Amino acid sequence: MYTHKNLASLFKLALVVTLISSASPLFAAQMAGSEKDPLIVVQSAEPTGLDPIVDRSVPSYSLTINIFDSLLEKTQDGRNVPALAESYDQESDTSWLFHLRKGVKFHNGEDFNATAVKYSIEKILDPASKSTRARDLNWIDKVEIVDNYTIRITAKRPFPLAAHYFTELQIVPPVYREKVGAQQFKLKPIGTGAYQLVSWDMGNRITLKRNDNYWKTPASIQYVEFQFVSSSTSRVATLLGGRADLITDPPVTAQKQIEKNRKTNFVTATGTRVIFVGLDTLQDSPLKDVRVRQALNYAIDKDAIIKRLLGNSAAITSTLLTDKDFGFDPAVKPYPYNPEKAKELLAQAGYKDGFSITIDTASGRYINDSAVVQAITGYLSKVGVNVNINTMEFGAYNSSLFGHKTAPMYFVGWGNPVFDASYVFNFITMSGSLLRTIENPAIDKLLKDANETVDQAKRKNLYSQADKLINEAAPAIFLYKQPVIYGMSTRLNWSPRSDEFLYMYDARFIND
Amino acid sequence: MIKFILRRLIQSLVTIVIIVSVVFLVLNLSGDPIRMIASPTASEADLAQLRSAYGLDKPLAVRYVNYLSKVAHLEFGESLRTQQEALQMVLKRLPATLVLAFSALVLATIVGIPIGMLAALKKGTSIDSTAVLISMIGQAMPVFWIALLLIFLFGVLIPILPPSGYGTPAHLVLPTISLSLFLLAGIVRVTRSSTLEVLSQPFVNVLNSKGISEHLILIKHIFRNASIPVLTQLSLQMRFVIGGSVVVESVFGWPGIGQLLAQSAYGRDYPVVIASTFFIALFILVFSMVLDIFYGLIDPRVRVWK
Amino acid sequence: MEITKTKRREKGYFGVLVKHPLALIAHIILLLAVIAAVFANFFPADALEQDLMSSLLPPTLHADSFPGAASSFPHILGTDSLGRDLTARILLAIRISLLVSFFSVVIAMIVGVTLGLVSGYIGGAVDNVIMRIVDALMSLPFVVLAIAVVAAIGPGLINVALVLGFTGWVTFAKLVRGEVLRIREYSFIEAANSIGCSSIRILIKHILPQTMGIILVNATLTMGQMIVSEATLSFLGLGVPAPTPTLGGILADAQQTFFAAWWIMVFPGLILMAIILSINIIGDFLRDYFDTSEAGSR
Amino acid sequence: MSEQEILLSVRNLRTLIKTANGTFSAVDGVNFDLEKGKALGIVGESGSGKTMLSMSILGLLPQTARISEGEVFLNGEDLRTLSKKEYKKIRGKKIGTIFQEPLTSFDPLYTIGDQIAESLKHHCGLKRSEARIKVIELLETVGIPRPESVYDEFPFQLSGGMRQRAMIAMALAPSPEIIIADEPTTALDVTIQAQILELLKDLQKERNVTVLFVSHDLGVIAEIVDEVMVVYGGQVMEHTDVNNLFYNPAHPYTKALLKARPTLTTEGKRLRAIAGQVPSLEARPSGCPFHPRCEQATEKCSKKAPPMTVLENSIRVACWLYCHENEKSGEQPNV
Amino acid sequence: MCEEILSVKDLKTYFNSRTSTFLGKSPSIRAVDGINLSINAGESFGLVGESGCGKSTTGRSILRLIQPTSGSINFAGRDVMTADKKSLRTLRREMQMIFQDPYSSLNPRMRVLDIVAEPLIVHRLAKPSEAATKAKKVLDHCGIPDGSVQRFPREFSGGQRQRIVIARALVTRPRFIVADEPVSALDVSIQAQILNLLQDLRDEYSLTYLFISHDLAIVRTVTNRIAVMYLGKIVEQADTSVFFSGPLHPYSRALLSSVPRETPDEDKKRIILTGNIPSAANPPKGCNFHTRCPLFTEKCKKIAPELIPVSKGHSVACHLALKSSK
Repeated sequence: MYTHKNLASLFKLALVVTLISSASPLFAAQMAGSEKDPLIVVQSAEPTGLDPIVDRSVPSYSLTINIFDSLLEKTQDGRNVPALAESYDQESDTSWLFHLRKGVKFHNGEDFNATAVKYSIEKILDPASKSTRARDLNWIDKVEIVDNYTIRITAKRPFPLAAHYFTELQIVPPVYREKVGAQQFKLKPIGTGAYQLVSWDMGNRITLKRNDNYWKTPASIQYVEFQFVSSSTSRVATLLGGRADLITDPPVTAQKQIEKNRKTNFVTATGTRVIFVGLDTLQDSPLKDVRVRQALNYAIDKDAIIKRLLGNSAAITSTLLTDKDFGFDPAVKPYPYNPEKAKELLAQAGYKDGFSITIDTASGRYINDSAVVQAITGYLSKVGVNVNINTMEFGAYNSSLFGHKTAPMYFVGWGNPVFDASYVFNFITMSGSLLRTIENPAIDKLLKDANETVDQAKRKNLYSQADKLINEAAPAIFLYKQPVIYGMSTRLNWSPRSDEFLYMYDARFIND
Repeated sequence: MIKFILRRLIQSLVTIVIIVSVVFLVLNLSGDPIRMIASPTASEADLAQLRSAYGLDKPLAVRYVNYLSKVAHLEFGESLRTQQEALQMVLKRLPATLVLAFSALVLATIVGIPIGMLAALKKGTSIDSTAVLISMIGQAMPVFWIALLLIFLFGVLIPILPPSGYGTPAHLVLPTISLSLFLLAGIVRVTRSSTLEVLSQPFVNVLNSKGISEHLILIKHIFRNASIPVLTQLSLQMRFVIGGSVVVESVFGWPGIGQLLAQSAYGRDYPVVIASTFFIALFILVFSMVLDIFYGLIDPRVRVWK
Repeated sequence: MEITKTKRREKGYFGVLVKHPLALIAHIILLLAVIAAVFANFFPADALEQDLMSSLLPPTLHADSFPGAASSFPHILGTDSLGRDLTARILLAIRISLLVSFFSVVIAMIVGVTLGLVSGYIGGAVDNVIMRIVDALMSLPFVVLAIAVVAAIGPGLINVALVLGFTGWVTFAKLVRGEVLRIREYSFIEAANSIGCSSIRILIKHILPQTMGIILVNATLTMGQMIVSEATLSFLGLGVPAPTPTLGGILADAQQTFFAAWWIMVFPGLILMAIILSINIIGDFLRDYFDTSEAGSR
Repeated sequence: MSEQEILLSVRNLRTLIKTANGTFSAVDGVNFDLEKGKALGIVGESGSGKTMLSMSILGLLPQTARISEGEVFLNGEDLRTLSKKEYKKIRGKKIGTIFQEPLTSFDPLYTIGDQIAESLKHHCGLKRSEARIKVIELLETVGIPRPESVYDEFPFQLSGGMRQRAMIAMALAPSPEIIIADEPTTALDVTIQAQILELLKDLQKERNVTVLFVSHDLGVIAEIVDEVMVVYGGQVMEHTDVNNLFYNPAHPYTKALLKARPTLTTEGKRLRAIAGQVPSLEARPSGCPFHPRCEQATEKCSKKAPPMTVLENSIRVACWLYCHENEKSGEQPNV
Repeated sequence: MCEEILSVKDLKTYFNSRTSTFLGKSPSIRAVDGINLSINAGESFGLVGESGCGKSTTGRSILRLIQPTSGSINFAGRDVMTADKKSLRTLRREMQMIFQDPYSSLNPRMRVLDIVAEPLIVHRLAKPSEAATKAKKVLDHCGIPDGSVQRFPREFSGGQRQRIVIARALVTRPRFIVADEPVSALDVSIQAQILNLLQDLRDEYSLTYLFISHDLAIVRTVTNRIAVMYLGKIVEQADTSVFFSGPLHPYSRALLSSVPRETPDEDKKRIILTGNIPSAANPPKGCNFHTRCPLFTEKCKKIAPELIPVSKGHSVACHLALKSSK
């Protein structure tokens, strides 16, 4: 055994040496990229893998959404429409019967059928997959194949958001995936989607080719190339130099420059991500007093922040919901900018001379976040609240955030791909939720009831009440809904999605 | 010579062990990597399960010993973020960094050595002071600043060069220049001072007294003698080159080991951080050993004696 | 910049300095930087006072041309994205950058010099262990180590100084060790031994003072490097946290406004460069001034 | 003297050195003639300008130094009018040089043979193989054992004595007319020094080479030269036959120097020390450079440098003691 | 009348060669290889030899500035070899050293007065103020005037520096001084000043010198007894006058004959030694000198000769010299 191990390591060493000495893959990428006129997308981060069973970060999903299809599909405006499932019947509160599209094939010719759906769901739930999505689907009780193209999915309890999760349930080819193994599948995924993977040049680019046998009309653009550049300056420069068609996360201040260029446009769309400052009332701090929390909300000029730091394209939020979310109540109004009122409230709470407090944040995660946090602290200092910024590396920030070890204030953005109040309130404003804010029995009760109500009108009403209470209790400094922004070349016709995913099926070159 | 190489090998081994230990220690001081990879909605039980799946639940000492023996077998494990073999990830990124580092090195050397020698030969003239001043400016500019200015100049103002990406020689130009400026400055200065040092040696006087032509003295004697400290400088500077490549690769989206390291360090992706650090250190050590052998080829005192 | 010993003997530091225009300019620039650092508070605009309505104003000399400005003083170098006066921020940044680099150099110096002295004077196994660690750290890029350490202990003014200090000591240790080995060979050390000086006395009284020159030179040059390193850390988001400005931090933030406000990228960059350049020139000047081969020369 | 052919002639040579504190003459109006086949010793203490003098003749002054006036004739050719290239040719073919430090005088990176062959290839147009044969011959001539293998050895592999022998071989390689030896034995042990001196003497006899021998050691000088020039403070104090130097010294400095040195016959005796210090280049006194240390100095000595006076036995001395007002002062070139 | 002040028996000092101790055994260098010396109070004992013969190492070993490998050293009835740190310090008050290179033997960053006063302070022989007075006095004796004692060494010429070195050695009033090539770095005209000073001080301070030099002429001038070293061993020892009138060992003879003549017409029969001094790391078998000896026999190749007295106070280590003297 020992010798075997030694041999193995020797072999590895030899491998290393050959790799270093040959360094042949050096300019090989050039050939792959020389396909005629690809659509070039420059993304800020590279996917960690392309297996929808395990990889579910935004950078990964932006690619897999092009390679894979789900049972249902989410439209621009958030409606769920059939995709790989031609239709479905909700048999009960906890049971769905899907009728699958026939004649759909994976890129390698493997048939799409009920087995593939069952496999795709069960693999996520299989602990051996170590999938981080397991918890997202843990409401599913069982998946039954009715016939080759019919499948029944049963839930453990009524689950109002189920349809949303079916839009995110990308279907993988079981035969192929089992054959190459999960490790390889991440790198060489095969789906039924509009595009198929040509090559993945690690750290550099992923090239996709149109699936000409797509079950819908094939996409307009033949090749799409995703490149990965973390520096926003480089991305913008690449766009301005005409070397990219679409870039993600351009700095808002680059808007003018991008618009000035005849060949590029600055594109904005409403997003789903709300930005707020979480206020942890469970630890000992002046924030325990609701008047202080309200004062903080009054103290910040959100208009100015949006205008100056977000390219004027964000929308003020009254709580943590946006107008697109189920449960949003337009009657609940955002806190206006009123520093006098803020001071008054602080004085009432006994902090006439203000106080000092710390805010935790990670930088580079949300649009212009570092400047926004500084602006917030600047406003707070004007009403006497002295805020000390503790910027953390994102990993550490995340641990302390979910480990409930943050400072009393923490700067967060919360995306709501489900467009449902539950996806926000359940995780943020409920007792014992993921983020620590308040523990308010009245709010808890409303939220719990809503969770188990399938009747949409009743649910809506419950959330409406909760929204109002949350606004008053101010478990956060409510800020704004972050837009989705891109830099785009004028030759490209494509509309951004509010869920931030780069779905290129609709994209067209204007002169084509 | 063989003894010498053997000795260097063992020294390098010790160095590598120290490095991987330092990295292990430092990484274990920091936050919980599982939080990074787990879904934000994961429960404590899920986390515990993941932790044990990645062997992060054992005591530090046990992990250290396991870790050392695994590193010794080049088993770095799977990346926590991508679930791929860390070794493979690093090896895939290695060529890009090598290309960048070597082109920066070559550029800095072929430009720096002649300038340095010229400055020394024209010591005290305006050529000399200009060369020295420029080299000092090169050392005074942070790499990222140079990179950003270059991007603005050649990517935006006069968009003749790609400001990001990898693949064609054109992509190599801006990163190479950004990375080589600091190195170039160092090489100019070392070449200058070592040339001056050689010029002050009596044997140069002897060569002159023999009536050997200046050309021959310069190429055959001064250059060869002066290149010895430059080699030493190169081996010392390699770590700055690799360090600089972390920044340069991030700015230019260069798919090298430096960018991978930065990303993995942020993501607390232990196996990848360890594997990349290991290979960076290995590369620097191999590089300095190759230079040492070069050194032996140039200098008979090293070659014959040891 | 050769300085003969006779000259130094007769004219003293400033006498020599005035003869070297480049070094003189460098001293003046550094002096100005120090003055800026010390008196940053007296600048009429507040480095932390934000006014979003005046964000990203270009450099101007007109004080009253922008209604709503936080102060009536002109934004000579413009404002940043929060409408903070860039001049005030740069002045404060100079202070922070100098402080951080100064303290990190002090830490590096204390650790490095001590270990270098011990290593060089005691020799043997102690020397071997210390030098192996030095070698190891020397083959690890600074950024790599710094990323790992900062990621572990978190950013912050003191942490950054600590990280820089504890990664910067190796050059001191190596240098001082080399010097100790060299100085040990001089007969005045043997003389000290022969008149009955203890090892500690020899180390402190006879060896250390000889290395002061080279330590000072290295400290100066290291300080320049530390400023760059701090800037690099800031660039990578691991530097001194906002809103406290450092030169590197301002530059890192300037990326966000790169295409809208050239001044935020250019001015602090130039000032950073000027300071580092000056420090390096002063380091070179000191190197010549102290002429380390002194003890053996005739 | 005059029937002999004069090989090297130096006229009123003055060499200036620029230091941080100003410009100083390192060599201050030196005149001499050297006949073919003779050996001239230049003796002086450190800082006396003796090395500067030999470097001025070789045209190998450091960047900070330059000859400000005077002429150097080799075989009647004024070397100072030559171009750099022509001077190089002269140095390579007609002048051989031996320096003090045999280790640093060789390029450490090339073999001994390579370095000796270099000038042969360069100036005599020999091919590699021819040069090798010639070099091995030369190495044999200078008494290096197993010359074939020494050819391929590096300078650091040889002992000091061997290196100095190799240096001599290198100087002899192009069969020069004159050899300038600057302290060739100073760095060597006494037994090795004896070997080298013996070798030089033999070579000089055999090959009838002219030698300019620079040394601080009167004993070494006594071994090898025919005439001696004593220099102090950049000036010639006395130029005399070697016998006269020891038995009939004229200049007070020469006298004092002879008395001050310990010899094998001075057991237990107190030495007659010369008071004071050798002046540095920058602190040379005006007038006669030796006057502050001279027991016989008068006020005149501090004001004006004495001219060279020719005494009987063709002893030439620069001292006011021998120079009377009515006598013709100044140099009398004996051409 | 002549009281023995220093007695050295079978002193050996070996060094490990500096090259790799990592792979393979490194040869030890036998710098001093079994030396016996007896020096009487008031004597000036010369130790002569060429570079690398171990004469300096002998001097340093006697002061234990270098740790000897074995042997015994007895100074004025006290055992130097086994002295602990504390008693060694006391001993060093009485045993001092003068160094060859006056440029490197003075701490360039200390003022002359501090340099000379330091031994007094280290040995707690005087309070700082007293120490300064004492130091000034000694400096004055050595020819450094009061007015310049606050200067730094670099402001002095070589000869003056050597005076400072001497003053430092004398300030603790030692009885025994090892002078290691004290004038070889100096110009001829300065050498005489220092040699005279050393002689004057010897009388004034009743000193005993171990005078180490490569220069036979100097040794002749200042010593009254002499030992010649070759490759770590003493080959001949005699009264100076006896030695110079007729050295017995072939090496001594060669050495003496190698000294450049004093005058041009001195008729001198040269014994030119062939070859080089062998390495002390790998000395020849038998007599160390046999590889270069013009007279060597088979016996010399095998058996190392002992240092044997041939007449009163004159010993020699040579198989042949013994025969010829008999």
